Amino acid sequence: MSTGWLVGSVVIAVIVAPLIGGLLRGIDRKLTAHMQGRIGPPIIQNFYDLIKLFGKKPMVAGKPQLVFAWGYLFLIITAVVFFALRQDLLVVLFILGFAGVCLVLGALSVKSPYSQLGGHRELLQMLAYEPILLLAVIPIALKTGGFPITNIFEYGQPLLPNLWLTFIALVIVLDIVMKKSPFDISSSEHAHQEIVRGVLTEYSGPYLAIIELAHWYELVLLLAILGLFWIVGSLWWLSILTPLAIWFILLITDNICTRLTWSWMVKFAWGVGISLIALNILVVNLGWM
Amino acid sequence: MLPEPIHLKLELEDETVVGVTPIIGYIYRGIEKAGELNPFRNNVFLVERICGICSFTHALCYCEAVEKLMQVEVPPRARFIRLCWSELSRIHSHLLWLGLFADAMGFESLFMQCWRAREIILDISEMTAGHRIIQSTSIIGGIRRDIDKEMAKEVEHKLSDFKELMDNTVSPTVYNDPTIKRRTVGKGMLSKEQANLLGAVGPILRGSGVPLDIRQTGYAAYKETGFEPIVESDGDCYARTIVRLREIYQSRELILKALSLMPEGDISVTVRGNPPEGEMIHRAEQPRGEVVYYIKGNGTRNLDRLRVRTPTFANIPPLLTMLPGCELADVPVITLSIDPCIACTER
Amino acid sequence: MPWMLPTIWKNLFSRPVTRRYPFKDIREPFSGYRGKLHFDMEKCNLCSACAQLCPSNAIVVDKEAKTLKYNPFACIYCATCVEACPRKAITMDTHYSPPATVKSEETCRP
Amino acid sequence: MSLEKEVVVDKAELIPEVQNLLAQKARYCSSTCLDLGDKFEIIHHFQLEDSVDFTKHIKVRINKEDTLPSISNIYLAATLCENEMQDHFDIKIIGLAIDFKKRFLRAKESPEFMLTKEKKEEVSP
Repeated sequence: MSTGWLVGSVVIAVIVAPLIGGLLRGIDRKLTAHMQGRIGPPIIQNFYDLIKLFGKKPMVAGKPQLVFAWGYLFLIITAVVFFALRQDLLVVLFILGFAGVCLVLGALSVKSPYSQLGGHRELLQMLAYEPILLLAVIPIALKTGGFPITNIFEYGQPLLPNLWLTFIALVIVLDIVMKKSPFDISSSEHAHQEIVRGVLTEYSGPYLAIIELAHWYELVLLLAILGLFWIVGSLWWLSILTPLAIWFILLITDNICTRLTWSWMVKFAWGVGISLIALNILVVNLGWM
Repeated sequence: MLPEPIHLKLELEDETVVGVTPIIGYIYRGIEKAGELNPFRNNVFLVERICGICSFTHALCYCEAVEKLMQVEVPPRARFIRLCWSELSRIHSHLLWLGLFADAMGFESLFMQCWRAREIILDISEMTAGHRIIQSTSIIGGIRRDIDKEMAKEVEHKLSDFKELMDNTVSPTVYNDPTIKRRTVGKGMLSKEQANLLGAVGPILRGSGVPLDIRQTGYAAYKETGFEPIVESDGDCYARTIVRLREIYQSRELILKALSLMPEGDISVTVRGNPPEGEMIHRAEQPRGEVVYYIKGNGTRNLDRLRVRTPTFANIPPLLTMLPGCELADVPVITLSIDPCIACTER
Repeated sequence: MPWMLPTIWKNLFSRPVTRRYPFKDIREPFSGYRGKLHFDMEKCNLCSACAQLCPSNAIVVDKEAKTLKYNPFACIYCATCVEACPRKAITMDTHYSPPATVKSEETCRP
Repeated sequence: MSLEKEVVVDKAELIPEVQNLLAQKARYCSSTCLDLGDKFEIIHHFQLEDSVDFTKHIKVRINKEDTLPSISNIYLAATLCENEMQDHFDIKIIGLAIDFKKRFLRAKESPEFMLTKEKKEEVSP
């Protein structure tokens, strides 16, 4: 690939990803509203919100908060750039993990009990999904012969038929990262529940906007990782449709169940997620798939 | 954290609650004192404003207390219509609560469906009484608006719409959903003995297996319509939810029964004079539990003392025993399971 | 979980039940709704029966100045005055009183 | 007209009487405090088990400066009502299970003695 092409794809990824992310969040709100029988906000409401938040007076509860907010955004953008450059998938996921740590540290750097509790829960949440995320790379690497994303492109046939167990495990991760019921334990969608907004409680104005923006990047990145499973062959368009379908299913799940507790989440994520991946590795190694 | 101005000072060990102190007093309005300064007839409008949800039952209880003290016989038709309104307020209060309860568990779509069903009931209130919640229709000596035959038919029609909506959306979810059960079953346990000793009232008491409901005393027209309290024996948050859900259906039946049994006649009698010297206790069953009105007249147009013991006031001690030992994530669920109304509590 | 599914699926493909309240599709209030108060000063003879009975003292009658002052923000819309008026000079329509940014009083003169 | 089934007791008899009710498994309902001018009258309302009618009102009269023994160690539910009385009437209640120290309903700057009667002529109707 030429350098020009690479630079182009990076620029597109950095600019287009938040647009898609914001739009998806807007559609999410609209669809959720319709499922509940409401009219809901306009689809571009989230952009309005973001612009308004950026226009507010910056206020932080302490310097570290500022650093961690920016750190969170930059690390996630870095992960997106790495992904666009088709670098090592493992590295992308590690950077994503670091970004998560930033969010937790930002929450723990203030004294508010809600923020603290949110931080603790976010940590537990990471404890629940990080192992799955990292383990999920292994069957992909086994199949394609290495960690770089380029390998997946060059593999020649779609991964999903062989690795659908891993795919399901990744869907669980996506649900946890999107903070949708039953996994919305570290920051609830609405500010009047349980721990107010958890990790986000103490952020306001532009810094809340930064975090929101980072969430959009994160959402698009994870959907793109899910898209990797179809990327090659004549069925490439499924690599766009499948993540969107999964995303829609997660919206429905959000609307048909309650928030559950963190202990249940860790048990479920580890129990189901890890065993799915382990089974997948076993199956791939034995050559049944 | 909660849609109510109560400050629960929790002592935590990790995420387990070990101690709790309630701090209230943020919205104290001195209504008991205001009740002594107001003329006794205007107090009806005052006590309606103690609570924005069970407003009608407050007015009903106050009116019946004063009527008992003044030995006024209310026309039977008025008693039946009072029953209808008080049951309507029960339905909408329970649905409001159920919605908030679902919301506390992060179940937003159930929350919306509950409030959607509640809208039908509020429409009935608006149609029959003129206002949605604070109706100002009960006065000393009777009521101010009649429900005529056509309106009764319309009410029945709307109630059947309501039942259909409940049957299709809210009830199956609450009865079956495993995630709701996971959050409520076995949480906030209160045994029968504890409930009795701590003076719990309303659905908390009945959720713990005590068949006690003030409607059994037969105030308003409950004697004519007949009444059996709804009891669940588990004593946890789920049992309280089921008690309330079943009461919604029961209230609907009671309204229909009252509308069909309603005798013709006047809806109010003129009450002259002032309350005589003497004291009177009257109780009514609010959506949240029993409300106790103590009034003392002194022969003038002002009351000597007006004391209101609201249901949440009685339910706070049980809450204090339910909370220790639970997880932090369960605190909103358990606290909401008593259906707290702090505006009532402080008056 | 699956028990909520039919509901949200149905909602997704049917029209929302909420309304854009102050702007569009406002439901007509029921005929018995107690809304805004109107004083017909042609009929009023300033007997101040309404002012005496008003639970929230929203009506003040000044016989000297021949005015009737009505404060819609103190009014609780209980319709006691409508029933009390011996000359039926007070009526209520079925509209909600509109929200306002300043609390104002109405002064009526016969 | 007075309350049915009311019992007027002395201050000293209050605690034994309430303990007696506890043995009968009565349910605590409410407490009311009245200002009689020179005295306070406190009524504790109880309901006997398996009956929906009020069955017992215990009345105690104390002088204004006197103290009142708390029943909240027998019935925890009474503690809120007693704290409220303490706020409203400035009665000294001994042995409260949870004592909010007259800051149960009132904030620091609220006026004191909310419900006590001032000695002035009642306005005749």
